[in-house]
Amino acid sequence: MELTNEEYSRYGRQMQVPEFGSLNSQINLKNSKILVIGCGGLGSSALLYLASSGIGKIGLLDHDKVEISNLHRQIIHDSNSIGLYKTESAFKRLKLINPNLTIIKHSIMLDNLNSIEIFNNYDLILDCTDNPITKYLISDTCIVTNKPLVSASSVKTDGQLIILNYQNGPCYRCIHPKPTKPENIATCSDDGVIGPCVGLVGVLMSIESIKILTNYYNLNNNPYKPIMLMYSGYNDNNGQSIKSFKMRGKQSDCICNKLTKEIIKSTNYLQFCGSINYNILN
Amino acid sequence: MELTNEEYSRYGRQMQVPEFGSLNSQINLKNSKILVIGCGGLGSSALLYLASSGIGKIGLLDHDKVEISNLHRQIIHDSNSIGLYKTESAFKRLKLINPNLTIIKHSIMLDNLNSIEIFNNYDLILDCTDNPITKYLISDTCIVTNKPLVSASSVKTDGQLIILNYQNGPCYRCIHPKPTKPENIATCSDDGVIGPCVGLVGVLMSIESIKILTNYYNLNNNPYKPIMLMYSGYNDNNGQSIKSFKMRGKQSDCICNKLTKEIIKSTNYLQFCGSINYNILN
Amino acid sequence: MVKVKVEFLGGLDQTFNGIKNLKLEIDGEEPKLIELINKLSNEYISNEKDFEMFIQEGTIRPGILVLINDTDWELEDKEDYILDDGDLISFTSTLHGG
Amino acid sequence: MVKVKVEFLGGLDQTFNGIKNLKLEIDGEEPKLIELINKLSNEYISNEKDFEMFIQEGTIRPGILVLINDTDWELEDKEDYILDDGDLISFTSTLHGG
Ligand SMILES: [Zn+2]
Ligand SMILES: [Zn+2]
Repeated sequence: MELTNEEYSRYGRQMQVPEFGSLNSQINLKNSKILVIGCGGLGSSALLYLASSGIGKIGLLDHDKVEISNLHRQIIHDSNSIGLYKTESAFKRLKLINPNLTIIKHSIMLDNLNSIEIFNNYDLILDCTDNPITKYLISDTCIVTNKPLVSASSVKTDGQLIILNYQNGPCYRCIHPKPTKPENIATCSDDGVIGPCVGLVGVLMSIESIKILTNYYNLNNNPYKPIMLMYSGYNDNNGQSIKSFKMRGKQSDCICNKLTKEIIKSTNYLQFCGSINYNILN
Repeated sequence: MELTNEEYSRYGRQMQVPEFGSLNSQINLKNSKILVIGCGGLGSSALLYLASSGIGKIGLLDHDKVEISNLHRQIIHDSNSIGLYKTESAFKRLKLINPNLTIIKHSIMLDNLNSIEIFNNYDLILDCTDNPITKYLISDTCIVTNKPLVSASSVKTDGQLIILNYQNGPCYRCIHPKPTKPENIATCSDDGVIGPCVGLVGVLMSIESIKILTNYYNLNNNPYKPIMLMYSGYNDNNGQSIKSFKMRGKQSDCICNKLTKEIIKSTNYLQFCGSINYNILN
Repeated sequence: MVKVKVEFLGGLDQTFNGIKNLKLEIDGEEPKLIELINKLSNEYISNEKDFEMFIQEGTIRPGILVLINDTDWELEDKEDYILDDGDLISFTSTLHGG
Repeated sequence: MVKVKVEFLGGLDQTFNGIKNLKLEIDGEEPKLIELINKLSNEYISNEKDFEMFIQEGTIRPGILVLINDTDWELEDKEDYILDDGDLISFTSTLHGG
């Protein structure tokens, strides 16, 4: 595969950056197919930058429609998007941002019966969802379909990011063998969130995704090691911070070592995580 | 001033965050007038989040037009923007994002003869420009018009942010009494930049701007102290980082202590910074 | 006696009266991390219902990650880690918003 | 002899053959920061034209900020700061892109 002249002009400035990896990396992006689950606060900024960067194909998965209370943080949508499916609204914006991009809309709720078939069409998954039920399902599905996963969350002024199921690293269950009880969970709807704080975490996701797709982390000179990025947006008078925590690797006693498609299809994820009925993929 | 019902719905999620400061802070944003100088890589993400957050009035200053090589990082623009003034393109997007917002376009080059009059109309200035000539001029003008300044830069994978002329803190000259020689400067056009890396620094700017406008930094319980945020996007296998450096305060021997409008108007900033002719505000 | 620093991240400061950073002294020659955890839950949680946000079934509740000098405690000895002067022990809630 | 850590930020690693982090030993009882700077410019810059990117008119060139344990050296004694074991000395270029 080669680049067109238009693509050379469009992506020239990033191909100049030594860490990016020049033409080869740009072609890798063009050949890449990524699935972004959740077109909300994290998904908005992640999608805008990933679409601009020259990724070939992006799948958008969200079953929700745009509401006015989303707009302070979900900058891919606008006032005309209210009432539209988030996938439809994001599709329109991304097509204008980059006409070279192929976009697939999945305007459905992800569940344990449809997840495997969907994931099979992509190379990398971004978990931009806001509840543990979906986070366990996404991680499990990445295990059986063998896809790396960039997973993040953000509430109030803080955020977290971790790369999962990558270069023999941990899965979500390796890190969180037991789910948090529903009553111990803070969410954006209950606890609020500062728009650019969740947006910043989405940008972090886009950068880690670009690194994975361009083989920045590679066994030869920069092997991936499991880390969690912890972002704090309101650090009193110290501004903002991102810390990097060294995390456990894949756990030998984790369910991920023996997961199968059949197990996923017969698991009741709602029951596993507890009984409060979340508004999934908000 | 009060909020409309539409505004309560739109901004409710951020008003819930304790650090934000509830209704009072939202009204402070509504009453605020900010000037964003440079509608490029930093300006794009800063503007999208500031417009969404409910700021009352935003001035856009840029004399450049959108080129295709901008689009990998300047996500406020899109393929239909090519050839338009960046101010015009940003205006269209921001109006759709938030119809409550008043936007003023300054499609001109900032210089030492027009800067004071423009700055007088705003409460806070964001320096999203890419060259030292403009950075000195903006800082000087903030001194004589008494405006706080959020100043940032980004090249390749890294970025820096500093709040200047705020609560008796330093100005740009206090930190950089001597300009960097033109031949020692790296720029986005020469050295390239990863789109989401410069975008992340723009998001940092929007968050620090919201903190200033909502009085998060205040003498009573969280006084501002001079810091510089240093962002690194490609930290080998440690992911990404933001560090906070403790910086010098206002310097007693700095020109800012005796700066006047007349001095600004008679200063040759181009000569002061050296002779290479930059493409200002790119 | 050993002096350590403690930080609460990801909103967990709310369980500890809004305290984000703490310097603590733990008695004994080679105190273990469990002693710090006990001290925190006994002396720094004022609201009884907040206790469940930190401790469940006799250990740190699911969803809280513990880091010893920026390293996951699973890579150290977890509760049995022997505290050293100057150690930074971080507790962070797992976030779920998106 | 004092052992210090050095980091180059903001692209300044390019002046030092791509080295971002360095551990160095400086001889003497109470060596000053200027001795570290001299050692860096004499021993770690291989390209003569890179020298100007670090030193100009006998001191750190305009546009480079020096930080001692994350604090601006203007708040310490600048070149005369006395190095201590474990100090982190950061040098960062000022960036200008937007
Ligand atoms: Zn696992
Ligand atoms: Zn000054």
